[in-house]
Amino acid sequence: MIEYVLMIIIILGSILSLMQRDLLKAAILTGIPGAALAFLYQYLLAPDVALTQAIVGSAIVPVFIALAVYKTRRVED
Amino acid sequence: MNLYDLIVKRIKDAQEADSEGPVTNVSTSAMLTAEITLISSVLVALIMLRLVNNVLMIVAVLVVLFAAVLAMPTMPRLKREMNDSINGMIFYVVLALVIVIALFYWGSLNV
Amino acid sequence: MNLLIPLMIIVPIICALFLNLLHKKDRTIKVIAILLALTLPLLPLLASYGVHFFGGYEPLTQNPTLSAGLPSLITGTALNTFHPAITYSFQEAQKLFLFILGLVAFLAILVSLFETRRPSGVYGFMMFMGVAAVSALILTDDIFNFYVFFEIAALATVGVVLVSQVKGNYETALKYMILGSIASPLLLLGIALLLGVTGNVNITDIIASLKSGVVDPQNPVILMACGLIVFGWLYGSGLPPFHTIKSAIYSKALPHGAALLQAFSVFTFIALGIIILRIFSYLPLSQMVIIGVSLLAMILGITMAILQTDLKRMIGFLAVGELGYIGLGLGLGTALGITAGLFQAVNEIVITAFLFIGFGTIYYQTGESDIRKLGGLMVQNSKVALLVLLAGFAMAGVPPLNAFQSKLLLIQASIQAGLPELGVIMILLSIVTFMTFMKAFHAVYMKPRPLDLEIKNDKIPRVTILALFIFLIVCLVLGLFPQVATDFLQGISTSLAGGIP
Amino acid sequence: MIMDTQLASLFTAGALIIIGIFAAVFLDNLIKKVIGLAFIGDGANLFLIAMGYKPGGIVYIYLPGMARDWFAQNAAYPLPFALVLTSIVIGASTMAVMLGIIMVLYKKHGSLRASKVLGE
Repeated sequence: MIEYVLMIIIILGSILSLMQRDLLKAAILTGIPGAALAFLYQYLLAPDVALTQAIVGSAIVPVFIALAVYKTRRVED
Repeated sequence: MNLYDLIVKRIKDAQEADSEGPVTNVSTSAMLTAEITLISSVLVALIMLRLVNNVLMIVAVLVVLFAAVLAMPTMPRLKREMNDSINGMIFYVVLALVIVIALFYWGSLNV
Repeated sequence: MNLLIPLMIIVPIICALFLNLLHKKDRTIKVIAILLALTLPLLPLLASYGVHFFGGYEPLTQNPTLSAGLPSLITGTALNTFHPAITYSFQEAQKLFLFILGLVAFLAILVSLFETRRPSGVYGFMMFMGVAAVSALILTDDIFNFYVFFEIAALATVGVVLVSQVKGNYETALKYMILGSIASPLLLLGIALLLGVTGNVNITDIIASLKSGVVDPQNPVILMACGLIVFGWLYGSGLPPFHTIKSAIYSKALPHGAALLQAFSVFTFIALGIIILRIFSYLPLSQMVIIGVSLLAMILGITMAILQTDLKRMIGFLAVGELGYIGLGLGLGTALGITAGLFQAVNEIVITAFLFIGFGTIYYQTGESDIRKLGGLMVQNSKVALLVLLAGFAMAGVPPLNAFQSKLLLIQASIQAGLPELGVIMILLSIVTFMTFMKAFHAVYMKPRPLDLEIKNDKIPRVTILALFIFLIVCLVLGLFPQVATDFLQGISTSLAGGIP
Repeated sequence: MIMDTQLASLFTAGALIIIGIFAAVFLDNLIKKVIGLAFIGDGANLFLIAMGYKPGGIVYIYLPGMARDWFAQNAAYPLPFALVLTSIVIGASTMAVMLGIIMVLYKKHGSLRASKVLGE
């Protein structure tokens, strides 16, 4: 059951992050599908990939994007 | 006014509308060569349709020939279409993706 | 075990990392870089043919000690012949390709060391890294390994463009990366579909399971995988719709970088093209698509090349257009056609590198590549002008030079396969290619010199002229004795054509 | 349930890829484009993972005391998982390079709109 919830979170989270006008919010919301993907990998019997994805998808990628947003501009023009 | 002058005049008009640098002799003749190369190689390539059907080949060649003569300076348009803008590029990439997938998915079962 | 085979990838990677360590000791770096780059063409010549299994895991049939205690569930089935390791196979064709890649890389790096002021740094790193990645693309028999090095080659390409300091290079690099980020996950998706259906990433095993009927070859999932891999092929080699971005990439790199980058894309083209032919040759559609795309690339590339006003962009489009000749050879599917196509690939790499480095002297001298602002440079360096003219002759296919032999073979193959129209188109487009070249040549060397054109560097490095001479010698040798190259290609082309019913 | 887990994850992967392509085509902001491209990569990775999944199976770690045949029949297929590890890292590094270029271009053009920065 929980894996279906995770799939819905992934899809909705990705759409939500693309809909933000505030780019910093979009960057942080990118972490939601990333983390949900990590949990989904755990349910799909791939614990080692889940570990990597948890670090890359929910921490590194949002931080990179947030850094880029800090260095450029925060609100979409 | 013979056909050659007509074609050159239309190409010059199209280039002036494009207005990218002065229209020189070299650029006009380059445009003319490109135009003729495009039409002739497409026509020769269409002859390969004879492997499918002879009548289809003749019809296709005639249709393309007429279309090419009617829409004569296609090259400036083609050049404008193939610019370096990212949106145009992504559009063509996705279009090509759709065509390739559709071709392989539905095409191979019936060829 | 043949230790020289992995060395062909390890040596350039070590060069890339090691030369950056010695930053700021320019003279030492120059000498070491030249010596190490010289090993790139020598290694494939010295290595003997063979197969290398990384980690030493051979298939069970070849290793009796490992298979001794295993149950018959494993040894009695197809599992016995599967390749558990990443397999690199080094045969005659790979020897030729790697030698040519090494030669072009050596000359490009040599010229770049003398033309750029700072020999160490990111530029050399990216060039060596790209060479390592492309060598792996040629050698590998593992389709996922292929994908990894494909991505590395794309990143190296971007790197070469980023450090070139040509105007507009960042924009072009970003466009290339955005398009690449759409195309390469889709290539990965195609690999994933193949893996899901056959359970394997080794190409030999995939073919074995398709041939033996373990997997239904007409399975729609496999057809979809073929489509996606073909799409990745379009991206990797710069066929339409990617021809605009690929030619822009060439024009935004420095000339020696562009000479190497076009070699990368041609090798990606043949490596992935051979994989497509090997796996999917039972689909008649795959060959038709290869022919169609190649025709489109030839027509669009060459007609767009005439219209350009930027010298490097013009040669970039010509390089894309010439890819079409190789594709036609591969798409014909006969042994002669594939030999001719691969031979044309080798010739094209040499000739386009020749042209890029030859016209690169103009950029080196004036810092200008717009042909409307150039002219009258024949006086400055008539020797280089003569060499560039010979390169143009080679590209158009004038007899004693190499492209004549391969284009002749291609036309013969197309007539033999019952498609003489392709031969007609090839001749037509060769003429237009030559006209494009002459337009550039006239504009640069023969037109009266514009008043505001200033010469920044009067003297061309002697190394550049030496590199051009080496290219000319290769062109002449391959033109006079085409058997030198075609003998190496015979084996692979008969085995590829054998898959066609 | 209407769908089994494997099929549902394949559909999720397809949806992620389509969302990513949609973002790359229609969104004009460069950072949004990059986020969309990251989703395409995630979709391809999820696809590979779903290929290796075995309904009702166990994790592919061979513990002492397991029967060999039982393990061989029940474990998930580990090859795609090993591939995804590489692919995730490649995706992250590609994205980092793209964001770096975007920062440079922002300094030059003062805008993040793709049609302005990358047009013509």
